[in-house]
Amino acid sequence: MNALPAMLPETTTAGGFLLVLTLILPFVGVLAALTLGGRHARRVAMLAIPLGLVLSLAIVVEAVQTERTLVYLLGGWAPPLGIVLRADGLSAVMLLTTAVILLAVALFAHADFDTPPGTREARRPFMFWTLLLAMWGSLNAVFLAGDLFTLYVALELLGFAGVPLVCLDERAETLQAALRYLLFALLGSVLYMLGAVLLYGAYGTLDIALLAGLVRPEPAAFAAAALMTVGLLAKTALFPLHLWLPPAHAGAPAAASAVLSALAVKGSFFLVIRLWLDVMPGIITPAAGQLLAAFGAAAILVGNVVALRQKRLKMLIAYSTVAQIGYLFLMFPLAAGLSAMQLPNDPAVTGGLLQAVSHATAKAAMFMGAGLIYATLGHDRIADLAGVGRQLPMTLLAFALGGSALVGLPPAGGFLAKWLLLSAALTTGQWWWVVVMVVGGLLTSAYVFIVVMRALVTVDAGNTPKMVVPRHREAVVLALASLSFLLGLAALLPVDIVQIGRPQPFAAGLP
Amino acid sequence: MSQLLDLWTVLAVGAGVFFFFAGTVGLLRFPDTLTRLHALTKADNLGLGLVVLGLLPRVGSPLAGLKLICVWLLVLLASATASQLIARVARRAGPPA
Amino acid sequence: MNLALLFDGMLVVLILAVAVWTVTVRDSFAAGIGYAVYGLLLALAWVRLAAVDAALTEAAIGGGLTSVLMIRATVRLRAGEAAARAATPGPLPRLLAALLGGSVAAGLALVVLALPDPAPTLAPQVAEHIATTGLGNAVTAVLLSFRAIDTLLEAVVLIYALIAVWTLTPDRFWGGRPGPKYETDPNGMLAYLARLLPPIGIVVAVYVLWVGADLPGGKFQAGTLLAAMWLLAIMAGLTEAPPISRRWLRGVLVAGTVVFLAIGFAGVPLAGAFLAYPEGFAKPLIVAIEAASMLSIAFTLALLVLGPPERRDQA
Amino acid sequence: MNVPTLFGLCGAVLVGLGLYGLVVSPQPLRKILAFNLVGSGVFLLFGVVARRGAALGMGGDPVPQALVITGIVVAFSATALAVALVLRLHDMTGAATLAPADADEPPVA
Repeated sequence: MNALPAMLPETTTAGGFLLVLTLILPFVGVLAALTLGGRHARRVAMLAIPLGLVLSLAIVVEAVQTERTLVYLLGGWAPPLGIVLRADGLSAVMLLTTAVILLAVALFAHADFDTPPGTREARRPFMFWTLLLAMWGSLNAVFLAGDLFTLYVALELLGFAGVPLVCLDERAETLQAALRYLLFALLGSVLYMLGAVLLYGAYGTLDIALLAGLVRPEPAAFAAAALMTVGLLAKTALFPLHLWLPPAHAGAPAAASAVLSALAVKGSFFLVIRLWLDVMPGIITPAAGQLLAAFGAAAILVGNVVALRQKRLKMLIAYSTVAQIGYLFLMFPLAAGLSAMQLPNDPAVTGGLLQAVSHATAKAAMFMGAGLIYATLGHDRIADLAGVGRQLPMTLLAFALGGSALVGLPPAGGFLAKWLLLSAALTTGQWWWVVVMVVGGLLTSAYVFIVVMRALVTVDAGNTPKMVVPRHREAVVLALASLSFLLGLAALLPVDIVQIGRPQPFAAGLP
Repeated sequence: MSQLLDLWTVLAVGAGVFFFFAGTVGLLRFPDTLTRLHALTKADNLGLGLVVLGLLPRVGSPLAGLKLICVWLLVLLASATASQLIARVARRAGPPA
Repeated sequence: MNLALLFDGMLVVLILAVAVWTVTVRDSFAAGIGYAVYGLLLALAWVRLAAVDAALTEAAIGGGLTSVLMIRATVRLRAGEAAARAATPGPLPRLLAALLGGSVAAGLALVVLALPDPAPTLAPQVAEHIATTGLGNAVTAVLLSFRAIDTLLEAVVLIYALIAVWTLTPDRFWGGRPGPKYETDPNGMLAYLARLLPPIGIVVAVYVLWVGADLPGGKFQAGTLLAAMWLLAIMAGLTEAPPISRRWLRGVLVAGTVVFLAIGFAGVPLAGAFLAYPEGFAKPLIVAIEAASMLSIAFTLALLVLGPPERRDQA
Repeated sequence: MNVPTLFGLCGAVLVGLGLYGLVVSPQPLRKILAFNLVGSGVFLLFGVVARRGAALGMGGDPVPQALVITGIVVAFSATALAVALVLRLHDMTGAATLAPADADEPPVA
C-alpha cells in the first residue's frame, strides 16, 4: 500500500556527527548572542565562525576521503518516519563557501559594527552579529536537511534572517525594500510548502532520497514541481521575479549586502538544484529546462543592461547579481541535454555550482569594496569615482579581480564555470545559450571596465577622504576577490568534489 | 429514563439554538450598536447555557460536565466584558448621526 | 453520514463566504474581524478532519493572536486607509489576478481529486514505534521524537522572528519597552477580567500541556494561552511589558531551546543519537522539554504581538 | 464526494482566493491577510492528506497533523514580522501602501 522503493535503510555514516555540529553551532551562537547581549554578540560570532570553518573543512575532507555522502539519522529514526541530515559534494562545497565568506565578512565588519563605548548594548552592532549567525544557521540547515518540510522551516529561517539585515539602517526606503523582500519570501515559501504537501499526499514521504525513487509523471508531481519551482524562483530573484532584490541589497550596510547577495539567494537556488536534479529528475521535461534557462537568459541580458545604466555603485553591483543569478539557471537544460544523450551531466552540474561559488566570493568582495569606497568618498556615485585608485589601490584591484571573475577571464572560477557550461552547450547542440553567455560576458566587462577606468583617473585637487580605511579591511576584500579569481584552479584538483554522492548519470534522466 | 434524558437534550438544545437564531437576527436587524449588543449578550448567553444544560446528561464523566460548565462561565465572563467595552466606546462616540 | 456531509458542506460554504468577505471588504478593520471569524470556523474544519491538535492551534494562533495583531495594526493605520484604497488596481489587473487565482485553485482541485486511493500514510509506522516514546498522543510523538528537529528549528524560528521584529526598534528606544503604555480604568471591567482570568488561564494552560502527552494539547496551545493571559494583563494596564534588554527576559526566551538542545545532545552518549531519548526516559524528558518550551513560547508569542520597543524604559 | 475531498476543494479555493487578494490589495496589511489565507488553505490541504491517511484507529496520519501545527506557528511569526514592518514604515513615512515605489512596477506575484 505504501510502495516505498526496495532500498536499504540508510544508516549514520562515519563523520555524520559533524553534520549535527555544523547545523547546531550557529544556532547556539544566536542563542548565546541573544542571552549575553551587548558587545558579547561580536565575540560569539568571532569565535563561532572560525570553528564552523574548521567543521565544514572536516566535512569536505571526510567526503573526499570516503567519496560518499555523509549521513546522520536524527534521533536514530530512519526515513520516512525520521529525518536525516545529508552532506553530498554539493552540500559540502556550499557549507565551506558559506563559512569562508562569513569569516571574510566578519573580519571586514569587525570595526564597523562595534558597540560604542559607554553603551551596554546598541541596536545596530548587536543585531548585525546576531543576524550574521542567524543567516549562517539557516543556510547550513538548507544545505544539510534531507527532508522537504525541514527545508521549508529552513527557508523561513533564511527569510527571517535576511529581511532585518536589509533594514539594519533606519531609512524609509530600506524598510520598504525589506517589506517587499519579506512578501516575496513569504509567497515563495508558501508555494514551496504547497508543493511539499502535494508530494506527501501522493507518495507519503517528504524525504528527498525516498521521493526520488517514487516520483512518477502524474498530476500531483507536475503541480508540485511547478509550485515549488516558482516559489523558489521568487526567493532566488530570477527574472521576472527579481524586482525586490536590487533595492534590498543596495540599501543594506555593505557587509550585510555582501551576505545577502553572495549567500542568501544561493540558499533557494540550492534547493532548485536539489529539486530538479535529485527529487524529480524523471519528470522534468526538456522544455521545462529550456523555459527556466530562458528566464535565466532574460535575467542575464536585462540585469546587465540595467546595471550598465546605474549611477550608483551599489545599485550597479546589485543589478549585476540579478544577471549572475541568470547564469546559474543555464545549467538545467544543459544537464538535461547531457542526460538525454546518455552522457554524464557532470560538466553542467559542476559548472553551475562553480558559478554559484564564484559569484558568491566575487560579489561579496565587490560589495565590501563598494562599502570601503563609500566610506572613503562619502558617496558611491560612479561618475565621481576619480581618485579612488590612488586612495584605495587594494580595493580597486579587488574590484577588478572580482569583476574579471564575473566576466569569466581565466583562471577565475567564473571562467572555469562558463567553460564547463559552454562545452556542455556545444556538446548538446544548444548553441543559443552560447550566444547568451558571450553577450552577457561582454556587457559585464563593459560595466566593470567603466568603474575601474573612472576610479583610475587621478585628481590633482585636494580630494580629502572622509575617512581613512584601515589597510587590513582592504586586505580582506582583496583576499576574497583573489580567491574568486583563482577558483578556476579547482580544475587541477584530483577529485571533482561536487560529484561526490551524485546519482549515477544513467539512472537519472529521461527513460 | 434514557428516553426522558433524550427528550430533555432535544428540548434544551433546540431552545438554545432558537436563542442563537434570535440573537443573530437581532444582530443583523437592530438599528444601532447598543441594541445589537443587547440582542447578542442576552440571547447568546442564554442560548449557550441551554445548549450546555442540554448536553450535560450526555457527558461520560463528571469532569467532562465540569468542563462544559466552565466553558459556559468563561464565555459569560468574556462576552460581558467585551460588550461592556464596546458599549463604552459606543456611548463615547455618541449616537449615529 | 449524509447529515454529516450536509453539515460539512454548510461549514465549507461559510468558511469560503467569510474568506471572500475578508478579501473584498473595503474597510481593513472589518477584514481583521473577518479573519478572526474565519480562524474560528477553520478550527471547526480541523475538528471535522479529526485533527484536534491542529484545531486548538488554529483557534489559539490563527483565530486569536493573528487577529489581535491585525486588528491592532488596522487601528494604527486608520489614517492612511482612504489614500490606500484609492490605489486599488483597475479592472484589468483584477481580472488577471482572478484568472491567476482561479487557475491555481482549479489545478489544485484537480490534483485533490486525483490523489491516490488508498492514500499513502505513515500512521502504521507511527503506531509501530509510538510505544518506545511512552506517549499516547501520536502528534506529540511525531513533534518531539520522530521529527524532533523540525520542532527544534521551529523554536528557533520564533526566536529569529522576535530578533527580526526587535531590529525594527528606533535606535533611541533600544532596550526599552515594547508597545504603548496602556492606561485603563483600574476599577473598570477590563481590569477586573484581567485579575480574574489569568489564574484560570494558567491552570488551563498547565492542564493542556500536561494532557498533551496523551491527548490533544501541548506546548504551543498552552504557550499561546499563557501569552494571551499576559497580554490581557498588559492591555488592562495591570502590568507593563518588560524592557527588552533585561537579562532574565532573554534567558526565558532561549530557555526552551536550550533545554531541548541539552537533552538532544545528552542523547548522543546515552541513547546513541542526537535527539534520541534513553529507553524508558522518553516521556519524562519530553514533558521536561515541553514545559520549558511552553514558557519560552508564551513570552516569545506575546512579545511578537507587542512589536518592537516604542518607549524608553522608565524605571 | 466524501468529507476529506470536500475540505480539499475548500483548501484549493482558499489558496486561489488568497493569491487573488495578494495581487490586488494595495495595502500591505491586506496582502499579509491574504497571505494568511493562502497559508491556511495549504494547511487545510495538508489536513485533508492527513485525514485520508487514517489507519489503525488513528483519525488521521499524525505526521502531517504535526507538521501543520509547526506550519501555523511559523506563519504567525511571519505575520508578526510583516505587521511590525508595515507599522514601522507607517510611523516613518505615513504611507500605508507600497505604492510609491510600485508605480512603475508590477505588483507582487
